[in-house]
Amino acid sequence: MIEQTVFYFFAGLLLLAATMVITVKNPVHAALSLVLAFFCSAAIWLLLQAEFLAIVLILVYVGAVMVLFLFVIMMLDINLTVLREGFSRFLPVGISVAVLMAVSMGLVITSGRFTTGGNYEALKHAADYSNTRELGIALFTDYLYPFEIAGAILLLAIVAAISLTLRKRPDTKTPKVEKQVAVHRAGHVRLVRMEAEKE
Amino acid sequence: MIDLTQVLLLAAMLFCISVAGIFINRKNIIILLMCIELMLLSVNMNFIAFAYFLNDIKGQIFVFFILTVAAAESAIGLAILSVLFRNRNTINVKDLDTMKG
Amino acid sequence: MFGFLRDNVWSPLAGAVLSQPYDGYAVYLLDVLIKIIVVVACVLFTFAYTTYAERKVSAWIQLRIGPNRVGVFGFRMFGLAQPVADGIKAIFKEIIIPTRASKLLFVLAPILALGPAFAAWAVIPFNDVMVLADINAGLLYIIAMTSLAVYGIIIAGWASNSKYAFLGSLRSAAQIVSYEISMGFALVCVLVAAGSLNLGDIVNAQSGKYGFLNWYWLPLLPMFYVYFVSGLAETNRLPFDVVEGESEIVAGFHVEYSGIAFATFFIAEYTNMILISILTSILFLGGWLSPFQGIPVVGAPSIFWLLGKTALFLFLFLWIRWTFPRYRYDQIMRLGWKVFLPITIVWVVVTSVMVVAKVPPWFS
Amino acid sequence: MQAIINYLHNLVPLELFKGMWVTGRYLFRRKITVQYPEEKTPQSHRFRGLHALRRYPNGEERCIACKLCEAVCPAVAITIESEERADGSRRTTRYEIDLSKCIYCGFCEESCPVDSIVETRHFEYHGEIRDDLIMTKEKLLEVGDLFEQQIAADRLADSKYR
Repeated sequence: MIEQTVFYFFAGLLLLAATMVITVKNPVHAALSLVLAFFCSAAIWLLLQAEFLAIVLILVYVGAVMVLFLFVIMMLDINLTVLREGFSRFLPVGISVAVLMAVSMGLVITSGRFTTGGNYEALKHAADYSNTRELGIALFTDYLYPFEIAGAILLLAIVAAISLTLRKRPDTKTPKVEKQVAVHRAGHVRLVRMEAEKE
Repeated sequence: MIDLTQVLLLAAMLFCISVAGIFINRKNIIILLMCIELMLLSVNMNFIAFAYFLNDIKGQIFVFFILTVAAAESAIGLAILSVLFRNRNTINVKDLDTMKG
Repeated sequence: MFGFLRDNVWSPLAGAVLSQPYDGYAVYLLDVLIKIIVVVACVLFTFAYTTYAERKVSAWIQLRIGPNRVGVFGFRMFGLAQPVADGIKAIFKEIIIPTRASKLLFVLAPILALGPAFAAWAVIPFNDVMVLADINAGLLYIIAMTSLAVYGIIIAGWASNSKYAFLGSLRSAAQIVSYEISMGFALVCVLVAAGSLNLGDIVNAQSGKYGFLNWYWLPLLPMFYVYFVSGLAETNRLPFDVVEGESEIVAGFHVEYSGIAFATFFIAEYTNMILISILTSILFLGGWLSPFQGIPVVGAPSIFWLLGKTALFLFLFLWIRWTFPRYRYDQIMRLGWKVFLPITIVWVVVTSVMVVAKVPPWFS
Repeated sequence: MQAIINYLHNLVPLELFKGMWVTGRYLFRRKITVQYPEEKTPQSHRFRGLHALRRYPNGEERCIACKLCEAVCPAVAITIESEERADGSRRTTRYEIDLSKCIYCGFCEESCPVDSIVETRHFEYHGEIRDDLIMTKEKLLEVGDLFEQQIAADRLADSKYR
């Protein structure tokens, strides 16, 4: 009963947040609604006993990706009125496509093929069950190569993102901190002994 | 008790909302990127639901990889976006038709 | 959902209140609620007296005396009632909302700063049994919660509709995300060494007959340093406080805040400070373990050891603040990306080698 | 090779520890704060505080309305109006110092030919409205009467340096 309530609460909030993402005027508000959506999904994932992925969703998406989104949105000086043009024109099309898809998907899902067979209690894990450990074991045995490929993709993404946005500006002067720190007296100061001269 | 059908319906609705979002926010690339994130989220929701109800950890492994790729995708997407804005001073899809014949 | 939590829960408080067997969600929730209130009250009390300590330490370093006036009924008591007076003042001041500010987000931002700071305390163990939620992915949860702290600052800066606040929030977004990475890698070293994400297990993995030589600060010395300095950067404390930068951008993200909203940011900052201190002592200094193994009374593990170590790091926070000048922004980025990140990645490999080779006394 | 040594040298925060050692020592030094209302720092007899108008020992006010102080005042804080008195001497009818303008430079004191306007050592005064901070002739004379002994003693002590 409690699980049911919690699930419906977060599901409703998730759908509300998703709707806000696509309808609010300001991209910053849209990004924050998306954050709320991620939170709600993380809560639902916790209900489905995927602790590790729920926390990783918060860590990676809310903690890093959405901060990046916000950073970019705030940094770019966007003309909002131009971007809002055509909102009402495309609204009926969008809604009708979405409703169509929802109805067809709903028909497929509720057709009775996707049920768990009612053996719900058997799904509960023991108290010492560690989702992280299970995931790690599967990841580093059966899925080692995909894991390595995922690492390579991330590296590629880092390199690509940096090489895309890096711009060399020859007119700016930046101090070379390493050289400043490495300065020693011996290389720069020479004590000279000079005899006093008379005019 | 939550049922598999409920979670699948939730994910389907989420997916439809994000599709509608792509339709009605055709001009704004940032919102488009966010809609793609929402789509991936709904797909992940399905995988997690199946992993739980079929008692198979492999579904979660898939989510792990989807998260990785999606993070990479959004990083590169935002990088392209900021380069675009720097060069063209706009993020309106309508203005990005340089290659039109 | 609550099943795996309920079985791992520490419950004498609810037992004392209810004096009946432990069943049903209502009793369980009441029990958790009481514990949350106790932990939050303790953290808030520590926050209050950390502000007092900050003013005292800064005064002593500058040859002054510091707050020594506010007392109770004419007894000055070294100004110990100062935090109470400050709190009353903050509560009764007006909250000024700037024109054309985003009202909802402006009010929401301090709460968003405070929330994660307190949420992270859920998995902090105070000794073997005293922990709110003894979850297996504790360390992961901590990383996730500390990564959320940036939202309060970003939203505050953006919602204020003020250019100084906005500059502060942009700086903070870049700075916190950068240091997040080296902080995460430092924690990866710890979890590789301990073989667990549970904070209690991490502490227990550090016990041994050599006392403080068994703790992880020795094999993970560079990580210990990196973690603490990244903690300084994460909490926007000096020398990394470009986010506030009084001399450049007035007060950064909280220029426009006043009254209790401003105080809320302060509570969040100090709570994060206390959190980083207690985490450093748990992860690298053996938490509640005693540094003297084998000696009768002082050798026993106790919560007082943990509190003592935390107080030590808190003092270090203050000491560092009143010693060093502010870093320049590009230097902060250089330190994070070009110095800390390589060290941490190298040390992950070193730690793994040490674990595989079973280097005594830590990994045997 | 040198680069590697420098890099490793950077990693050891020796300078930071030196800095913290300095502040750490200051932490335990004797504090030099003066607890103000109970303790006060010694004052010079040239201290420039609240203004006062003095009188001669027979009770006659010293000021002859020469307006030198008004002229010399860099902050234009002094306003003087004068008339001839019944006995033919020139005296002020209005002598005001606006304390919110005054910068306490002491030029009025220096310029006064009859040692009438002086600055006392008194500095703990306040006003609750702005008018409180405009010192009228009556108030100034009152202050002068109050501190006459100290003012005279200070002038005497300072006389050998003038």
